[in-house]
Amino acid sequence: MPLDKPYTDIPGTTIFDAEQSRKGYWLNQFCMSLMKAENRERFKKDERAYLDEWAMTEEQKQAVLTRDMNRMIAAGGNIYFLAKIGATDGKSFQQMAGSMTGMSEDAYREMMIAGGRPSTWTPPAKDKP
Amino acid sequence: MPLDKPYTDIPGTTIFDAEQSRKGYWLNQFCMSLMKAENRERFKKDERAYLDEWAMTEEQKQAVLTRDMNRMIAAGGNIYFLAKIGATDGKSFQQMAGSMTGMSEDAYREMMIAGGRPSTWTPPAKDKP
Amino acid sequence: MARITASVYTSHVPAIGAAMDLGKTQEPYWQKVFSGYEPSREWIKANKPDVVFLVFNDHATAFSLDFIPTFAIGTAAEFAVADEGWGPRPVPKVIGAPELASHIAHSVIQQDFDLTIVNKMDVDHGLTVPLSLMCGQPQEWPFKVIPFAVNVVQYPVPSGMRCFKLGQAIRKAIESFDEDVNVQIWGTGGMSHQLQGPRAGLINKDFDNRFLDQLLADPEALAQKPHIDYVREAGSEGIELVMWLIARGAMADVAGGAKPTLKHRFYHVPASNTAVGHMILENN
Amino acid sequence: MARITASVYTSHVPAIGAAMDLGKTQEPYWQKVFSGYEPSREWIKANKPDVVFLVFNDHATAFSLDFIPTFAIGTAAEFAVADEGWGPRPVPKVIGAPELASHIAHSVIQQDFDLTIVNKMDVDHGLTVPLSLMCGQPQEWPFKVIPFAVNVVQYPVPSGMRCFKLGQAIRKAIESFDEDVNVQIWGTGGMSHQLQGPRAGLINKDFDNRFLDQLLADPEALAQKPHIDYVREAGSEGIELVMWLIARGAMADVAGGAKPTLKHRFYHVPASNTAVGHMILENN
Ligand SMILES: [Fe+3]
Ligand SMILES: [Fe+3]
Repeated sequence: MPLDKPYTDIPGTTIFDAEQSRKGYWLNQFCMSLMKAENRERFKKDERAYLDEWAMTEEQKQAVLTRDMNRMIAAGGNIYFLAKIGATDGKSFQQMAGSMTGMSEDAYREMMIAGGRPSTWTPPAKDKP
Repeated sequence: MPLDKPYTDIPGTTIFDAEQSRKGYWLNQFCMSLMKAENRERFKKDERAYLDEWAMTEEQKQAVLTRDMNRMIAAGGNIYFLAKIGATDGKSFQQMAGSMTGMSEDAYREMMIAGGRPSTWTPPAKDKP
Repeated sequence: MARITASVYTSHVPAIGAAMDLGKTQEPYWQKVFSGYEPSREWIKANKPDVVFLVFNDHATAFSLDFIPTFAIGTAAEFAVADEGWGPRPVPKVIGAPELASHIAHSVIQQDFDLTIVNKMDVDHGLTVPLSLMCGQPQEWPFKVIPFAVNVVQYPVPSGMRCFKLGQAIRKAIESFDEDVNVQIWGTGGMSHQLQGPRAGLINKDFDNRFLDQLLADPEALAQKPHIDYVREAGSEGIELVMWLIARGAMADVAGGAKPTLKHRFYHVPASNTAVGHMILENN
Repeated sequence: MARITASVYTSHVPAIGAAMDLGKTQEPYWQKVFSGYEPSREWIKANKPDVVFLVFNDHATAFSLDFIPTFAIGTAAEFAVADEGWGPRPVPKVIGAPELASHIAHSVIQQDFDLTIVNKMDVDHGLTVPLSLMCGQPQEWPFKVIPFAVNVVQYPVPSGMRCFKLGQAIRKAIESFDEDVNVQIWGTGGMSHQLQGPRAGLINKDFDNRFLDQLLADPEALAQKPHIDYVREAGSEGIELVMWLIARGAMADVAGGAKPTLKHRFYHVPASNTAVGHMILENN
C-alpha cells in the first residue's frame, strides 16, 4: 500500500493508524467497556473470565493480564483506550507512561521534572533489533 | 440568520434542517426507539404512557396519538424517523406518504401509477394561508 | 493495482426489497420494475467485481439525531442487516473489505475530505435493495462491499460538486492500493420522489431523464446543480441523487481518461412513491 | 452580528484537572503550573464571552473505534461530564449554544467541510480541563460552550492546513449569525508530549517555543508543518497542536484584518508527562 506513512522509523514509537486499529479493535473495545463501574467490578473479580468474553487474541489477553503496556501497544492497543485499564488499577497517566520506558517510577518522575526526554533520544543499543 | 435557506417557499414541503431537527429532537428519538421489538410492544400496549416517557411537547404527543403525519412534520418530525411509527402500525411507506396528501389510499395509488404528482403542483386555494 | 471497472446507479426504494422478500416479483406492478434489472443481473454475472464501493444513505437506522456524519466509510469486517421496524430483511449479511476500506479512508482524509470512520453500522434498505436488485436472492452476496453513507436526511447535505470531487478522490485512493482488485462503485437513491407533506407523490420524468442524460454526457455541469433545484423539481427526497455524483466522479473520463460505455439504462414510474432510474457505465 | 473577540490556547492535561479536583493546587509542583493561569482568570473575568467555541479532542471517551469522526460539532443543549474510568470530574455540566452551533454547522458544511453533527456527547478532560484552568471552580460555567471535537487519535488526522482553513470557515460562519454574540474560540491540547512506548516522556522546549512564536507571527507558514514533524519533534501526542491552528485560523488577521494583541503567554515543564503551553490573543 503506497500510502503516505512516513512515521514508521521513529524509535520507541508506534503510530495508531488504521492498520493498528484493525489489529487492536477488540483489545481497545474491551478497554472502553471499563468505563462502566459494573464492568470494572466484574473485570477485577476475575480478569481472565472477563477477557474471555472478548474476541481478543491470546497475545492481547496475556499483555493485559501482565499489564505489559508495550506489548498491548504492539498488539494494536492505543494509549487512550489502554488508560481505562490504568484507571481501573488506580494508576496515573504518569505511572502508565513511565512503565513503558524501563525506568523506575521515581526515575521517570525526576526525568520529567528535569525537563523530560530529549527528542534526539535513541534507544540503548541492547534494545535495538 | 442570513443562511442560504432558499427552500422555505416550496408548497406543501418542509425541509428538515437543523432548526426542524432541534424542534423535533425528542419526537424523532422516540421514533427511533420503535426499532426495538420490545419497545414496539410497550408502545402498542399503552401509547400515552410510552409517549410520556419522552421529553416531547404535548403537540408532538397529540400528533402521534392521532397519527397526523403533517402535524408531526410541522412539529419537527422527519419522515424517515416517523416511518418507524408506520412500521409499528403495519403501514407501508405509500400509505404513510399518501396520508399527508388529503387523498384516499386508492386515489393516491392511482395517481402514482398514472405518473405521480407534477412538480408544477400548487395546493388548492382553500389550503392557502 | 486496484482499479474501478464500472459504476452502477440505481434507486433503492424499500418497497422493492419487500416485493422480493414477499415473493411478489411476478405481479404485473412489480414485473415492470424488475424487468429493467434482468440485463443487469446478466451483466454482473459476466462482470463480477471483487469489491463494490456502495454509496448510499442511512434512513434514520444506524444513525439517529445523536450522530449525523456527512460522510461515513465502513471499515468493518462485516455489517449486519438492520431491523427497520418490521424485522431485518431476509438477505445475507454484508461482508466488508477492511484493508481496502481503511486504505481509502487514509487516502481520502489526506485529500481533505473529513470522513467519519465507522466500524459498527447495521445497513438498511438503502444498501441492501441495490444488492438485491443487482444480484437477486443468493445465499451470500457474490462480492465484498464497502458501505459509504452520505447524509441526505438533515440539511445542509453535501453539495453536488463536493460529492463529485469526493468521487475523484476515491478513484485516486483506489488506484493507489497495490493489490489487484476489481472494484465497482455504485451510487444509489433517487430518482424524483417526495415522501412528505401535501406535495407527496411528486414525480418528474423530464427532470429524471435529463439527469440521466447529463450524468453520462457532462457530469461536471450536472454537479453544479444547486440543492434547491433538486427539491423544487425532483421532490424533497430527490436530493438523494447527489450520491450518484460520487460514483460518477470516480470514473476515468473525469480524470482525463476515455469516456465510459453505457451498458444499460432503464427508467420506470412508479415503485411505491418513487421513480426508478438505473444505469450501468463501464470504464474503457 | 456575532463576532470572535479573542482566541485562547492551552494544554489540557488530565492531571491538571485531578490536581484541582483533589485540592493540590497549592503544592509547589502544581503551583508552578497554576501561577501561569492567574492572569488568565483575571482576563476572562474582564472579558467574559457569551459563548466559547471550544476545539478539543475526545480521548476514547465519547467515541470508541466504532465511530471516529474527523470533525464533530456539538449542537445539543447540554453535555454531561464524562466518567473516564475514575468517575466524572466534580465540575458543572456544560451548557451548549444550540442555535449558534447549528448555524455554524450549516454554514461550515456549505463551505465544504464534512462535519459530523453530534447531539449526545459526554465531554472528557480535553474539554473540561481548559474550562477549569481558565475559570477555576465555579458552581456553573460562566458562558455557553460549543464543543468541537477533532480526531487526533487514529491516523490520519486532519492536516495543519485543513485545520487552519476550517478556522477561517468557522469565522465566516460566526460572523454571519445575526444576533449580537461575543464568541471566543479556544484551541486545546499539546504541547510536546509522548505517552507511549520507550520514548514516553519526550519534551521539546525549543519546538514548543518556536510553535508559540510562529502561531502568533505567521500561522499560515506554521499550518504547512507536516504531521511527521510533530511526531518526530513534539512526540506522538504532540500532534494535538494542530487543533490550535483551528482557533488561530479564525482570527481576523488571517482574513486581512488587524494583527491580534498578545495578552498573555506562558510555558512550563512539566505537568505529569506534558509541556504546558498557553496563550491569549485578542482581536483588534
Ligand atoms: Fe432513500
Ligand atoms: Fe489530549
